[in-house]
Amino acid sequence: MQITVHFYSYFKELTGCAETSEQLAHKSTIADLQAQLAKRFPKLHEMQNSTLIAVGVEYQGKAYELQEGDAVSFFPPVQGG
Amino acid sequence: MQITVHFYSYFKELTGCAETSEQLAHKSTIADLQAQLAKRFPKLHEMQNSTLIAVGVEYQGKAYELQEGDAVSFFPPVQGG
Amino acid sequence: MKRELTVSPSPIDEGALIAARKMSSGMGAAVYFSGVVRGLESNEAIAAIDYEAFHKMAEHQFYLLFDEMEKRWPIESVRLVHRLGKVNVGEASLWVEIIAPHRAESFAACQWLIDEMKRLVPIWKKPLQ
Amino acid sequence: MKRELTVSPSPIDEGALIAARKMSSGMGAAVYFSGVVRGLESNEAIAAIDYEAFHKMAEHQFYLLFDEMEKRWPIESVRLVHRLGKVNVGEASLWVEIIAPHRAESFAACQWLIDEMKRLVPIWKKPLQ
Repeated sequence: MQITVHFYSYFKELTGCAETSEQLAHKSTIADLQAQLAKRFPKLHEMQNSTLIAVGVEYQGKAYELQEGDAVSFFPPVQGG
Repeated sequence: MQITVHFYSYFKELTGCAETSEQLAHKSTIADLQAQLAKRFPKLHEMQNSTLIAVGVEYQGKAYELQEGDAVSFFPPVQGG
Repeated sequence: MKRELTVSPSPIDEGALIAARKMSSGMGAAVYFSGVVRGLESNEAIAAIDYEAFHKMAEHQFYLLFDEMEKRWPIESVRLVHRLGKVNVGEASLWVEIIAPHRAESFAACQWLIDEMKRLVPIWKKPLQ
Repeated sequence: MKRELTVSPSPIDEGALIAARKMSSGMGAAVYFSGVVRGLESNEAIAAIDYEAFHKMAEHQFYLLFDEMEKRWPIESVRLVHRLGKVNVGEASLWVEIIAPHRAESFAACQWLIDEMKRLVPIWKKPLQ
Protein backbone atom coordinates (compact mmCIF):
# COMPACT_ATOMS: atom_id res chain seq x y z
CA MET A 1 0.00 0.00 0.00
CA GLN A 2 1.04 3.59 -0.53
CA ILE A 3 1.49 6.09 2.30
CA THR A 4 2.13 9.82 1.97
CA VAL A 5 4.74 11.19 4.37
CA HIS A 6 5.08 14.87 5.35
CA PHE A 7 7.92 16.55 7.21
CA TYR A 8 7.65 19.83 9.10
CA SER A 9 10.00 22.43 10.57
CA TYR A 10 13.69 21.43 10.49
CA PHE A 11 12.80 17.84 9.66
CA LYS A 12 12.46 19.17 6.10
CA GLU A 13 16.14 20.18 6.24
CA LEU A 14 17.11 16.81 7.74
CA THR A 15 15.41 14.89 4.96
CA GLY A 16 15.83 17.42 2.16
CA CYS A 17 12.12 17.18 1.33
CA ALA A 18 8.72 18.26 2.62
CA GLU A 19 6.79 15.28 1.29
CA THR A 20 7.49 11.80 0.01
CA SER A 21 5.63 8.55 -0.47
CA GLU A 22 6.43 5.05 0.66
CA GLN A 23 5.31 1.59 -0.37
CA LEU A 24 4.53 -0.57 2.64
CA ALA A 25 3.25 -4.09 3.19
CA HIS A 26 -0.37 -4.51 4.27
CA LYS A 27 -0.81 -4.11 8.06
CA SER A 28 2.42 -2.15 8.44
CA THR A 29 2.65 0.06 11.51
CA ILE A 30 4.18 3.47 12.05
CA ALA A 31 7.21 1.66 13.51
CA ASP A 32 7.58 -0.21 10.21
CA LEU A 33 7.35 3.04 8.29
CA GLN A 34 9.99 4.59 10.54
CA ALA A 35 12.34 1.64 10.01
CA GLN A 36 11.94 2.00 6.26
CA LEU A 37 12.51 5.77 6.36
CA ALA A 38 15.58 5.37 8.60
CA LYS A 39 17.52 3.88 5.69
CA ARG A 40 16.77 6.80 3.36
CA PHE A 41 16.98 9.53 6.02
CA PRO A 42 19.61 8.69 8.65
CA LYS A 43 19.46 12.23 10.10
CA LEU A 44 15.74 11.82 10.67
CA HIS A 45 16.43 8.51 12.39
CA GLU A 46 18.81 10.23 14.84
CA MET A 47 15.91 12.44 16.00
CA GLN A 48 13.53 9.56 16.66
CA ASN A 49 13.33 10.12 20.42
CA SER A 50 12.04 13.64 19.94
CA THR A 51 9.85 12.97 16.91
CA LEU A 52 6.10 13.58 17.03
CA ILE A 53 3.96 11.59 14.64
CA ALA A 54 0.48 12.24 13.32
CA VAL A 55 -1.80 10.40 10.93
CA GLY A 56 -4.08 12.93 9.29
CA VAL A 57 -4.62 15.52 12.05
CA GLU A 58 -4.38 13.14 15.04
CA TYR A 59 -1.33 12.14 17.05
CA GLN A 60 -0.56 8.42 16.86
CA GLY A 61 1.91 6.05 18.48
CA LYS A 62 4.39 3.68 16.82
CA ALA A 63 2.01 0.71 17.04
CA TYR A 64 -0.63 2.44 14.92
CA GLU A 65 -1.58 0.24 11.95
CA LEU A 66 -1.47 2.21 8.72
CA GLN A 67 -4.01 2.05 5.94
CA GLU A 68 -3.78 2.71 2.22
CA GLY A 69 -3.82 6.44 1.56
CA ASP A 70 -2.89 7.54 5.09
CA ALA A 71 -1.00 10.82 5.35
CA VAL A 72 1.66 10.50 8.04
CA SER A 73 3.45 13.56 9.42
CA PHE A 74 6.77 13.62 11.25
CA PHE A 75 7.82 16.70 13.13
CA PRO A 76 9.96 17.95 16.02
CA PRO A 77 8.55 19.22 19.34
CA VAL A 78 6.10 22.03 18.74
CA GLN A 79 6.84 25.65 19.69
CA GLY A 80 3.72 27.73 19.30
CA GLY A 81 3.18 31.01 21.15
CA MET B 1 -4.88 64.65 72.98
CA GLN B 2 -7.28 64.85 70.09
CA ILE B 3 -7.65 62.09 67.49
CA THR B 4 -9.70 62.24 64.29
CA VAL B 5 -11.68 59.09 63.51
CA HIS B 6 -13.02 58.12 60.07
CA PHE B 7 -15.47 55.38 59.17
CA TYR B 8 -15.82 53.79 55.75
CA SER B 9 -18.33 51.62 53.90
CA TYR B 10 -21.18 50.31 56.08
CA PHE B 11 -19.35 51.32 59.25
CA LYS B 12 -20.75 54.79 58.45
CA GLU B 13 -24.25 53.34 58.74
CA LEU B 14 -23.35 51.50 61.96
CA THR B 15 -22.09 54.69 63.59
CA GLY B 16 -24.33 57.19 61.82
CA CYS B 17 -21.31 59.32 60.93
CA ALA B 18 -18.33 59.40 58.58
CA GLU B 19 -16.00 61.27 60.89
CA THR B 20 -15.74 62.12 64.57
CA SER B 21 -13.06 63.18 67.01
CA GLU B 22 -12.09 61.76 70.35
CA GLN B 23 -10.17 63.06 73.35
CA LEU B 24 -7.69 60.50 74.65
CA ALA B 25 -5.08 60.41 77.40
CA HIS B 26 -1.43 60.72 76.38
CA LYS B 27 0.07 57.34 75.26
CA SER B 28 -3.34 55.86 74.51
CA THR B 29 -3.34 52.95 72.05
CA ILE B 30 -5.76 51.96 69.32
CA ALA B 31 -7.23 49.46 71.79
CA ASP B 32 -7.96 52.35 74.19
CA LEU B 33 -9.59 54.30 71.37
CA GLN B 34 -11.72 51.26 70.47
CA ALA B 35 -12.84 50.83 74.08
CA GLN B 36 -13.88 54.48 74.20
CA LEU B 37 -15.72 54.25 70.86
CA ALA B 38 -17.50 51.03 71.93
CA LYS B 39 -19.61 53.01 74.41
CA ARG B 40 -20.80 55.50 71.83
CA PHE B 41 -21.11 53.01 68.94
CA PRO B 42 -22.21 49.58 70.22
CA LYS B 43 -22.91 48.36 66.65
CA LEU B 44 -19.33 49.19 65.68
CA HIS B 45 -18.13 47.27 68.72
CA GLU B 46 -20.00 44.17 67.57
CA MET B 47 -17.93 44.21 64.36
CA GLN B 48 -14.58 44.40 66.10
CA ASN B 49 -13.37 40.98 64.93
CA SER B 50 -13.71 41.97 61.30
CA THR B 51 -12.58 45.58 61.66
CA LEU B 52 -9.51 46.85 59.81
CA ILE B 53 -7.71 49.83 61.30
CA ALA B 54 -5.39 52.36 59.72
CA VAL B 55 -3.53 55.37 61.04
CA GLY B 56 -3.04 57.77 58.17
CA VAL B 57 -2.62 55.47 55.17
CA GLU B 58 -0.94 52.54 56.98
CA TYR B 59 -2.54 49.53 58.63
CA GLN B 60 -1.89 49.34 62.37
CA GLY B 61 -2.63 46.88 65.16
CA LYS B 62 -4.44 47.46 68.45
CA ALA B 63 -1.19 48.05 70.38
CA TYR B 64 -0.26 51.05 68.23
CA GLU B 65 0.40 54.11 70.38
CA LEU B 66 -1.51 57.11 69.09
CA GLN B 67 -0.18 60.62 68.79
CA GLU B 68 -1.85 64.03 68.85
CA GLY B 69 -3.41 64.73 65.46
CA ASP B 70 -3.47 61.14 64.23
CA ALA B 71 -6.24 60.27 61.79
CA VAL B 72 -7.53 56.79 62.55
CA SER B 73 -9.75 54.91 60.10
CA PHE B 74 -12.04 52.00 60.87
CA PHE B 75 -13.47 49.90 58.07
CA PRO B 76 -14.82 46.47 57.21
CA PRO B 77 -12.97 43.92 55.04
CA VAL B 78 -12.07 45.44 51.68
CA GLN B 79 -13.75 44.36 48.44
CA GLY B 80 -11.92 45.92 45.53
CA GLY B 81 -12.06 44.48 42.04
CA MET C 1 9.52 48.83 37.10
CA LYS C 2 7.16 51.36 35.54
CA ARG C 3 3.90 51.96 37.42
CA GLU C 4 0.73 53.62 36.27
CA LEU C 5 -2.18 53.78 38.69
CA THR C 6 -5.60 55.32 38.12
CA VAL C 7 -8.30 55.18 40.80
CA SER C 8 -11.15 57.28 39.45
CA PRO C 9 -14.81 57.39 38.41
CA SER C 10 -13.97 57.56 34.69
CA PRO C 11 -14.97 54.61 32.51
CA ILE C 12 -12.08 52.32 31.58
CA ASP C 13 -11.19 52.63 27.90
CA GLU C 14 -9.45 49.30 27.34
CA GLY C 15 -8.81 49.93 23.67
CA ALA C 16 -7.00 53.19 24.40
CA LEU C 17 -5.01 51.55 27.18
CA ILE C 18 -3.93 48.70 24.87
CA ALA C 19 -3.03 51.20 22.14
CA ALA C 20 -0.74 52.99 24.63
CA ARG C 21 1.15 49.81 25.56
CA LYS C 22 4.92 50.17 25.76
CA MET C 23 7.16 47.11 25.83
CA SER C 24 10.92 46.98 25.45
CA SER C 25 12.34 44.38 23.08
CA GLY C 26 13.26 42.01 25.92
CA MET C 27 9.62 41.61 26.93
CA GLY C 28 7.61 38.68 25.60
CA ALA C 29 4.46 38.62 27.70
CA ALA C 30 1.57 40.97 28.41
CA VAL C 31 -1.23 39.73 30.67
CA TYR C 32 -4.48 41.61 31.13
CA PHE C 33 -7.31 41.17 33.54
CA SER C 34 -10.63 42.96 33.15
CA GLY C 35 -12.99 42.61 36.06
CA VAL C 36 -16.53 43.30 34.92
CA VAL C 37 -19.62 43.97 37.07
CA ARG C 38 -21.89 40.91 36.99
CA GLY C 39 -25.67 41.06 36.92
CA LEU C 40 -25.92 38.94 40.06
CA GLU C 41 -24.46 39.73 43.48
CA SER C 42 -25.07 37.13 46.22
CA ASN C 43 -27.69 35.58 43.90
CA GLU C 44 -29.68 38.81 43.57
CA ALA C 45 -30.10 40.70 40.33
CA ILE C 46 -28.39 44.08 40.43
CA ALA C 47 -28.07 46.99 38.02
CA ALA C 48 -24.73 48.38 39.13
CA ILE C 49 -22.15 48.45 41.90
CA ASP C 50 -21.21 51.60 43.73
CA TYR C 51 -17.49 51.57 44.58
CA GLU C 52 -16.25 53.61 47.52
CA ALA C 53 -12.58 54.09 48.37
CA PHE C 54 -10.46 55.58 51.09
CA HIS C 55 -8.75 57.15 48.13
CA LYS C 56 -5.41 58.28 49.53
CA MET C 57 -4.85 55.04 51.41
CA ALA C 58 -5.97 52.96 48.42
CA GLU C 59 -3.33 54.58 46.23
CA HIS C 60 -0.69 54.19 48.92
CA GLN C 61 -1.52 50.50 49.40
CA PHE C 62 -1.44 49.89 45.64
CA TYR C 63 2.05 51.43 45.49
CA LEU C 64 3.20 49.24 48.39
CA LEU C 65 1.97 46.21 46.45
CA PHE C 66 3.80 47.40 43.32
CA ASP C 67 7.01 47.69 45.42
CA GLU C 68 6.57 44.15 46.70
CA MET C 69 5.72 42.82 43.23
CA GLU C 70 8.91 44.33 41.85
CA LYS C 71 10.92 42.42 44.46
CA ARG C 72 9.26 39.13 43.59
CA TRP C 73 9.19 39.12 39.78
CA PRO C 74 11.14 40.73 36.93
CA ILE C 75 8.21 42.86 35.80
CA GLU C 76 8.90 45.70 33.38
CA SER C 77 5.64 47.53 33.86
CA VAL C 78 2.34 47.45 35.71
CA ARG C 79 -0.71 49.50 34.83
CA LEU C 80 -3.80 49.30 37.00
CA VAL C 81 -7.11 51.14 36.75
CA HIS C 82 -9.85 50.84 39.37
CA ARG C 83 -13.14 52.65 38.93
CA LEU C 84 -15.01 54.37 41.73
CA GLY C 85 -18.65 55.37 42.02
CA LYS C 86 -21.41 53.72 40.05
CA VAL C 87 -20.29 51.03 37.60
CA ASN C 88 -23.07 49.43 35.58
CA VAL C 89 -23.44 45.70 34.94
CA GLY C 90 -21.24 44.76 31.98
CA GLU C 91 -18.74 47.57 32.56
CA ALA C 92 -15.20 47.00 33.78
CA SER C 93 -14.45 48.07 37.35
CA LEU C 94 -10.84 46.84 37.29
CA TRP C 95 -8.22 46.61 34.58
CA VAL C 96 -4.69 45.32 35.11
CA GLU C 97 -1.77 44.97 32.72
CA ILE C 98 1.49 43.21 33.58
CA ILE C 99 4.42 43.23 31.16
CA ALA C 100 7.25 40.79 31.78
CA PRO C 101 9.91 38.84 29.87
CA HIS C 102 7.99 35.56 30.08
CA ARG C 103 4.50 34.26 30.47
CA ALA C 104 4.86 32.47 33.83
CA GLU C 105 5.90 35.55 35.79
CA SER C 106 3.34 37.79 34.12
CA PHE C 107 0.48 35.47 35.13
CA ALA C 108 1.87 34.88 38.63
CA ALA C 109 2.34 38.60 39.29
CA CYS C 110 -1.08 39.54 37.94
CA GLN C 111 -2.89 36.99 40.09
CA TRP C 112 -0.85 37.89 43.16
CA LEU C 113 -1.53 41.60 42.69
CA ILE C 114 -5.29 41.10 42.46
CA ASP C 115 -5.33 38.73 45.44
CA GLU C 116 -3.39 41.22 47.54
CA MET C 117 -5.56 44.10 46.37
CA LYS C 118 -8.62 42.22 47.61
CA ARG C 119 -6.94 41.81 50.97
CA LEU C 120 -5.39 45.22 51.50
CA VAL C 121 -6.63 48.04 49.28
CA PRO C 122 -9.45 49.98 50.98
CA ILE C 123 -12.18 49.88 48.35
CA TRP C 124 -15.71 48.66 49.06
CA LYS C 125 -18.71 47.87 46.97
CA LYS C 126 -22.42 48.36 47.43
CA PRO C 127 -24.82 46.64 45.00
CA LEU C 128 -27.43 48.93 43.43
CA GLN C 129 -30.80 47.51 42.31
CA MET D 1 -18.75 27.67 25.07
CA LYS D 2 -18.18 30.04 22.16
CA ARG D 3 -14.96 29.51 20.21
CA GLU D 4 -13.21 31.78 17.79
CA LEU D 5 -9.91 30.62 16.30
CA THR D 6 -7.71 32.45 13.82
CA VAL D 7 -4.42 30.94 12.62
CA SER D 8 -3.18 33.30 9.92
CA PRO D 9 -0.40 35.61 8.76
CA SER D 10 -2.44 38.77 9.45
CA PRO D 11 -1.21 41.11 12.20
CA ILE D 12 -3.18 40.85 15.44
CA ASP D 13 -5.31 43.95 16.03
CA GLU D 14 -5.78 43.74 19.79
CA GLY D 15 -7.80 46.94 19.98
CA ALA D 16 -10.32 45.66 17.45
CA LEU D 17 -10.51 42.30 19.22
CA ILE D 18 -11.18 43.99 22.57
CA ALA D 19 -13.79 46.25 20.98
CA ALA D 20 -15.60 43.13 19.71
CA ARG D 21 -15.75 41.51 23.15
CA LYS D 22 -19.09 39.94 24.06
CA MET D 23 -19.88 38.97 27.63
CA SER D 24 -23.21 37.93 29.07
CA SER D 25 -24.28 39.57 32.33
CA GLY D 26 -23.25 36.52 34.39
CA MET D 27 -19.61 36.92 33.39
CA GLY D 28 -17.23 38.83 35.65
CA ALA D 29 -13.78 38.04 34.31
CA ALA D 30 -11.90 38.50 31.06
CA VAL D 31 -8.27 37.41 30.91
CA TYR D 32 -5.98 38.23 28.00
CA PHE D 33 -2.56 37.01 27.08
CA SER D 34 -0.47 38.66 24.37
CA GLY D 35 2.69 36.81 23.45
CA VAL D 36 5.10 39.21 21.81
CA VAL D 37 8.27 38.36 19.82
CA ARG D 38 11.34 39.21 21.91
CA GLY D 39 14.53 40.67 20.52
CA LEU D 40 16.57 37.80 21.93
CA GLU D 41 16.19 34.11 21.16
CA SER D 42 18.61 31.72 22.93
CA ASN D 43 20.65 34.82 23.85
CA GLU D 44 21.07 35.92 20.25
CA ALA D 45 19.65 39.13 18.84
CA ILE D 46 16.96 38.48 16.26
CA ALA D 47 14.80 40.67 14.03
CA ALA D 48 11.76 38.44 13.69
CA ILE D 49 10.44 34.92 14.07
CA ASP D 50 9.08 32.92 11.17
CA TYR D 51 6.15 30.77 12.32
CA GLU D 52 5.33 27.60 10.38
CA ALA D 53 2.25 25.48 11.03
CA PHE D 54 0.77 22.19 9.93
CA HIS D 55 -2.29 24.34 9.49
CA LYS D 56 -5.12 21.84 9.36
CA MET D 57 -3.77 19.80 12.26
CA ALA D 58 -3.04 22.95 14.29
CA GLU D 59 -6.67 24.06 13.99
CA HIS D 60 -7.91 20.57 14.84
CA GLN D 61 -5.68 20.35 17.91
CA PHE D 62 -6.80 23.80 19.07
CA TYR D 63 -10.44 22.69 18.84
CA LEU D 64 -9.65 19.51 20.81
CA LEU D 65 -8.13 21.72 23.52
CA PHE D 66 -11.20 23.96 23.50
CA ASP D 67 -13.38 20.84 23.98
CA GLU D 68 -11.27 19.73 26.93
CA MET D 69 -11.21 23.24 28.42
CA GLU D 70 -14.99 23.38 28.29
CA LYS D 71 -15.15 20.16 30.34
CA ARG D 72 -12.80 21.51 32.98
CA TRP D 73 -14.00 25.07 33.56
CA PRO D 74 -17.26 27.05 33.16
CA ILE D 75 -15.87 29.21 30.38
CA GLU D 76 -18.33 31.28 28.34
CA SER D 77 -16.02 32.07 25.49
CA VAL D 78 -12.51 31.58 24.15
CA ARG D 79 -10.92 33.57 21.36
CA LEU D 80 -7.43 32.69 20.18
CA VAL D 81 -5.33 34.19 17.41
CA HIS D 82 -1.96 32.76 16.35
CA ARG D 83 0.06 34.42 13.63
CA LEU D 84 2.00 32.55 10.97
CA GLY D 85 4.88 33.65 8.79
CA LYS D 86 7.23 36.47 9.70
CA VAL D 87 6.41 38.27 12.96
CA ASN D 88 8.75 41.15 13.83
CA VAL D 89 10.22 41.78 17.26
CA GLY D 90 7.67 43.71 19.33
CA GLU D 91 4.67 42.30 17.47
CA ALA D 92 2.22 39.84 19.00
CA SER D 93 2.36 36.28 17.70
CA LEU D 94 -0.33 34.98 20.06
CA TRP D 95 -3.44 36.53 21.57
CA VAL D 96 -5.84 34.70 23.86
CA GLU D 97 -9.05 35.82 25.54
CA ILE D 98 -10.92 33.77 28.13
CA ILE D 99 -14.27 34.93 29.48
CA ALA D 100 -15.64 33.27 32.61
CA PRO D 101 -17.84 34.01 35.60
CA HIS D 102 -14.92 34.48 37.98
CA ARG D 103 -11.27 35.36 37.94
CA ALA D 104 -9.80 32.07 39.21
CA GLU D 105 -11.17 29.92 36.40
CA SER D 106 -10.34 32.47 33.72
CA PHE D 107 -6.67 32.54 34.76
CA ALA D 108 -6.48 28.76 35.22
CA ALA D 109 -8.04 28.05 31.83
CA CYS D 110 -5.89 30.60 30.00
CA GLN D 111 -2.65 29.22 31.43
CA TRP D 112 -3.71 25.63 30.82
CA LEU D 113 -4.66 26.40 27.21
CA ILE D 114 -1.29 28.00 26.44
CA ASP D 115 0.63 25.18 28.18
CA GLU D 116 -1.27 22.57 26.18
CA MET D 117 -0.84 24.53 22.94
CA LYS D 118 2.92 24.48 23.49
CA ARG D 119 2.75 20.71 23.93
CA LEU D 120 0.32 19.72 21.19
CA VAL D 121 -0.39 22.30 18.50
CA PRO D 122 1.93 21.81 15.48
CA ILE D 123 3.45 25.26 15.09
CA TRP D 124 7.19 25.86 14.93
CA LYS D 125 9.37 28.90 14.97
CA LYS D 126 12.56 29.87 13.19
CA PRO D 127 14.46 32.98 14.36
CA LEU D 128 15.35 35.44 11.61
CA GLN D 129 18.41 37.70 11.99
